[in-house]
Amino acid sequence: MRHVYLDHLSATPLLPEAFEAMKPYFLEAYGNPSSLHQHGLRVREALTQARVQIAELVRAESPDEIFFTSGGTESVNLAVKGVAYANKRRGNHIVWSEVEHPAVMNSVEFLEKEGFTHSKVPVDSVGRVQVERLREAITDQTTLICVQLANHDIGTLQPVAEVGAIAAERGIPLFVDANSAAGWVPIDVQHLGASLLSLSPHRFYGPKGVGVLYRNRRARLVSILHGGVQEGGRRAGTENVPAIVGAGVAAQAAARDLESRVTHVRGLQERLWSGLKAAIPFLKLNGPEPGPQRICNNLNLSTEFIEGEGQLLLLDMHGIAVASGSSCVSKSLKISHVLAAIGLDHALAQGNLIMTLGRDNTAEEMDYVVDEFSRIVEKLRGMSPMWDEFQRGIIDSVVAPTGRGRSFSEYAAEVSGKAAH
Amino acid sequence: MRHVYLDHLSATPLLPEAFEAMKPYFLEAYGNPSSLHQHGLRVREALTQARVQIAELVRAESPDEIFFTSGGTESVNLAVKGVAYANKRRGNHIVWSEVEHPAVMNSVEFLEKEGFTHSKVPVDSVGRVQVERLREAITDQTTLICVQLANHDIGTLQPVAEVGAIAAERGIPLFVDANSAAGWVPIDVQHLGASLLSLSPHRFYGPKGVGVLYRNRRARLVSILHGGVQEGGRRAGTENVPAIVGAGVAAQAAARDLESRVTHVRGLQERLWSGLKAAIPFLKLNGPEPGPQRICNNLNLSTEFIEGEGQLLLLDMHGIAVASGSSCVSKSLKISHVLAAIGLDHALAQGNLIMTLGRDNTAEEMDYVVDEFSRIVEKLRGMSPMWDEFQRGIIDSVVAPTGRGRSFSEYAAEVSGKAAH
Amino acid sequence: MSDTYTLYNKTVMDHFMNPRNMGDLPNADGIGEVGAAACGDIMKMSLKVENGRITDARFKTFGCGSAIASSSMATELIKGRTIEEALHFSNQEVVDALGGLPPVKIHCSVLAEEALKAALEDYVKRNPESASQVPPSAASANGR
Amino acid sequence: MSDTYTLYNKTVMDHFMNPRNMGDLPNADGIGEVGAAACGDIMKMSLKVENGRITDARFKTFGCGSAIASSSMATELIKGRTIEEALHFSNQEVVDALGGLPPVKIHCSVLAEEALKAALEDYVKRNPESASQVPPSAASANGR
Ligand SMILES: Cc1ncc(COP(=O)(O)O)c(C=O)c1O
Ligand SMILES: Cc1ncc(COP(=O)(O)O)c(C=O)c1O
Repeated sequence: MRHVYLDHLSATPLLPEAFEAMKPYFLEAYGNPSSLHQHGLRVREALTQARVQIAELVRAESPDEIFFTSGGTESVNLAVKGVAYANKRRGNHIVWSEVEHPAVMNSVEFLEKEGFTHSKVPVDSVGRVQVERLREAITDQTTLICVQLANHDIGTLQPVAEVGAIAAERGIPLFVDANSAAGWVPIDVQHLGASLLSLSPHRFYGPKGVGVLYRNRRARLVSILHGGVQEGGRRAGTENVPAIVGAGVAAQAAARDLESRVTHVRGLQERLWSGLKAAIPFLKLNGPEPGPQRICNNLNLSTEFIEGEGQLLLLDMHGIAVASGSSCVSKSLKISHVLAAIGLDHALAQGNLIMTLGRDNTAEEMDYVVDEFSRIVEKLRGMSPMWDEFQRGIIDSVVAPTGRGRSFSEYAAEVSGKAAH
Repeated sequence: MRHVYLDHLSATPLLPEAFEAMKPYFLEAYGNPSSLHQHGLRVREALTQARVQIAELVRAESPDEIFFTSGGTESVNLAVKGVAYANKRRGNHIVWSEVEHPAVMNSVEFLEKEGFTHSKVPVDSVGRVQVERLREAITDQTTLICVQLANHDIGTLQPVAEVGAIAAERGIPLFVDANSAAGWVPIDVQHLGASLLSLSPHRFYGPKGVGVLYRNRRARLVSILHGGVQEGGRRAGTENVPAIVGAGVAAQAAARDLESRVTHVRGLQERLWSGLKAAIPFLKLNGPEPGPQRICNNLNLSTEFIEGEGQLLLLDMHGIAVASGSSCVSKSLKISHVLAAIGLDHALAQGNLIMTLGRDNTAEEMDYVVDEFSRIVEKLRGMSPMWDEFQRGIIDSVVAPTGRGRSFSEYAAEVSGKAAH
Repeated sequence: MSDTYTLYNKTVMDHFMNPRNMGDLPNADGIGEVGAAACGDIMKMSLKVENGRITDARFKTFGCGSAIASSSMATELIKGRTIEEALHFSNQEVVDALGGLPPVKIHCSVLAEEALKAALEDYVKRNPESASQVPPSAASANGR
Repeated sequence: MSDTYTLYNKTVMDHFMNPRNMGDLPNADGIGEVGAAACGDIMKMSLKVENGRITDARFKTFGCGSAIASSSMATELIKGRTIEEALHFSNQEVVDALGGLPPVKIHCSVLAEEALKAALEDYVKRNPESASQVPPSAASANGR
């Protein structure tokens, strides 16, 4: 059986050259960078180098603007809470978009309990932040604006530079969550107008266990993990040296190979989407069409009349690894809030599937996926009472409505006696 | 030149068997445990196994009581803040000892700014928490008691089980910071009466980038890093899979080898201390004498009349890696608050040196250290105006007072025109 | 990777991959359809009843792997039972026969129970004479 | 590990490991002792002065590596200077001659400057006739 990994947003394999660079820091150069002896000083140099490598990837002015954390989530928490707490005396209002990752969303909701206020900016039907609405949401209490670079679910590239210009005009720090974008989109913090920007190295062939926060020197930031004075006093705790070294190497490779990776992956994205579209009726692409508004490595699909987990499991049994934003797949038993934010019909949200591509995928793999997935959809539709009702004209398609009957969502609400969302 | 690593509290080399176990999780089994396909499910099993291995090391009732974080500091922050926030409606008072690690201290101080209150319990001259004072500090608003298992600086073993009994009696959760103890002291969370207990695998030959928090099911705990629902919703963020796997293996080895490691290291501790004591006059051991009140792998020394950084650097130039709690060594330019808490004379705090032993140290190494260190002390004393003044009877020794003159601290205060502490 | 890792145990995976009794029964004697809007599962069950005994059962399911497996297993278990026995059918039987389900997926087995009971109710409605066999509480408790 | 990693640069390490002019001067013409209680450094400097020119200098230091290196370097730099030149001595000379110090260690060089000036002050006190050479502001600014 072929193995096709299409879940690069969840995890990427570590780059062999990154692993090679990490190896000595496990058994041999095991020192703590806070130590003043050989063992400590040696690994300090390694951290310095990694900081330079990361700074180059995002075009930071200085490596001192790079902070290492334990991962994308911690970087987001540090940015959101660290800026909010640091500016508590100036104001208590946060502006953020409704498609932000749960790391942002739940950090903001935590702060709300602590007395902060916030405004959630809506997105359009492809998930793009409505910039004018964002501008209107800013108050004189606003101390932070949060907009992601690319959406983690539907791949929408956000108009961050536009937001950055507004932020600069109002003198408010802008935090850009680039956890799902870095490595796949060229990043220039200056150009974006980002005061803070988070990266997740394990999304671009770096190791797990390390995250990055870029912070412009002018942006005030307090620490959220308290303890020692590592990372310039902004992140306590013994540094995860091997992972930081790996992150640096992965960043260097990402900067070097960005163009070729993007070109390759964008080609696959187009091939896969046009293949699927042709082979499978009643399939919807969520988010923008492949092109300048969409990240190069993501396809977010909704297969009508069938549910996402079944599709995912059968694909897995055929060697194809994907993700899904359906409620059955999520631990919270709710559909992805991003799908809700773009107003996706419940039926389509339940049939959700996320395919994220990487540098090792091939054109043949895309064709294989189209083939296998067509068969799987057919099989699951054969089991679906909805498909049957659709064939018999009782319910109607949402993707390509015929006007013959109720939508699945209406139908489901009737069956269960509860509204579908 | 010989290399003698005596800084095991700062970092330990990774156990080769732990590294072997980790390896596949970098390049091959790189999946995200949240993923529902092969790549995700495979690593889920690895996490489950690691949880069992850790649970066994601390005798947790169930692996579900084990949470993985990014390190000792995060575990401490999660315990302190996570319990404080979770019980906000019941009370807002925290009881902690004045020798807790900065991770506890600074977490408590952060909470103070957020409206919590706290009582700092004093220690005796060897750093032992005064249990009666702790009992008195508890109020009906107290929702958390924090006491470490072993002190990170001076190796004092705390009367945790006694505190645990008080906590149980009052129905207050006890958090035990075992970051510097785990792997070197047998731990039984039941026996200690710990509701929460933090571990730092890289202190017992596990990898960096992973920490552990044990939490008894009955203790309420909310998350402090917000985002996804990893770790039962108590710690958001993609899991650091390889490090967690390594932590599990290291825990298993620690449980298996605990007795032999302790026996070996305790022997070295005694040999080293008696060697140093015999060879070097005016040398003070801080904390309890080696024995049941002191952790087996720590010697905390104060060399009178000379400063700590110089000792550390010269030892390093002779291949011997140690730490120091002197102010010149700390990034904050303050002496360790633990040394201040035990009322150590300023002169002795400045001459501080911390030697922490590990399983690979040998008796010959101890003898080498005694030799080299004696020469280094002699060299530095030769440069010290204090030593000269002492020889001439102008100032007096604190370690072995002769009653001939003022102490160095008085003298230093006079020279600088400022109080020494 | 040499082994195959699965989200569900072997039995569940087998019933998901190779569902038993999938489809509709032509001329069914009772049809029930239920759903849980929150998780987006819909299950439809059709029964054939002869002499007060379920002789055949079919399902169609829109839902996750464990929903499909639960319906498959429920139809297997129910065949051959009397109406009264069937009215005492509990989701736990499905869970046990499947060798367990993850905690968040137990509701799938509940849905299978509900679909079966809705189909039985439909049967009773169509065959009022059979109602005498049915304790009144059982029939109404599961009606919707 | 093949290379040697050092906290300070080569020059600083050299002056720390092999300090120049360490010791006391018998019959010193000026002795100064200063300290920074916060960091626990104490520096003592002894000077030999002939015809208004520093002909020899010695130090003793209780302090960290950079404090020792700073005093060693300061004594090297000061030898041969006139009293007036010496009174214009600044810690930056020590920092530069050492090829730089970490930011948190700059105070060590300041201490070296202060020790020197305290020794000069002592010399001036002992030799009031030399005071004419000394601009009054310079002497008092550094006195304690
Ligand atoms: C946009 C975005 N933010 C934050 C995160 C959280 O990252 P992690 O799980 O690596 O901590 C993710 C992960 O998918 C993401 O895509
Ligand atoms: C008692 C104690 N608590 C907390 C910590 C913090 O651990 P880490 O630096 O691994 O995050 C340490 C580290 O030395 C410690 O000894």
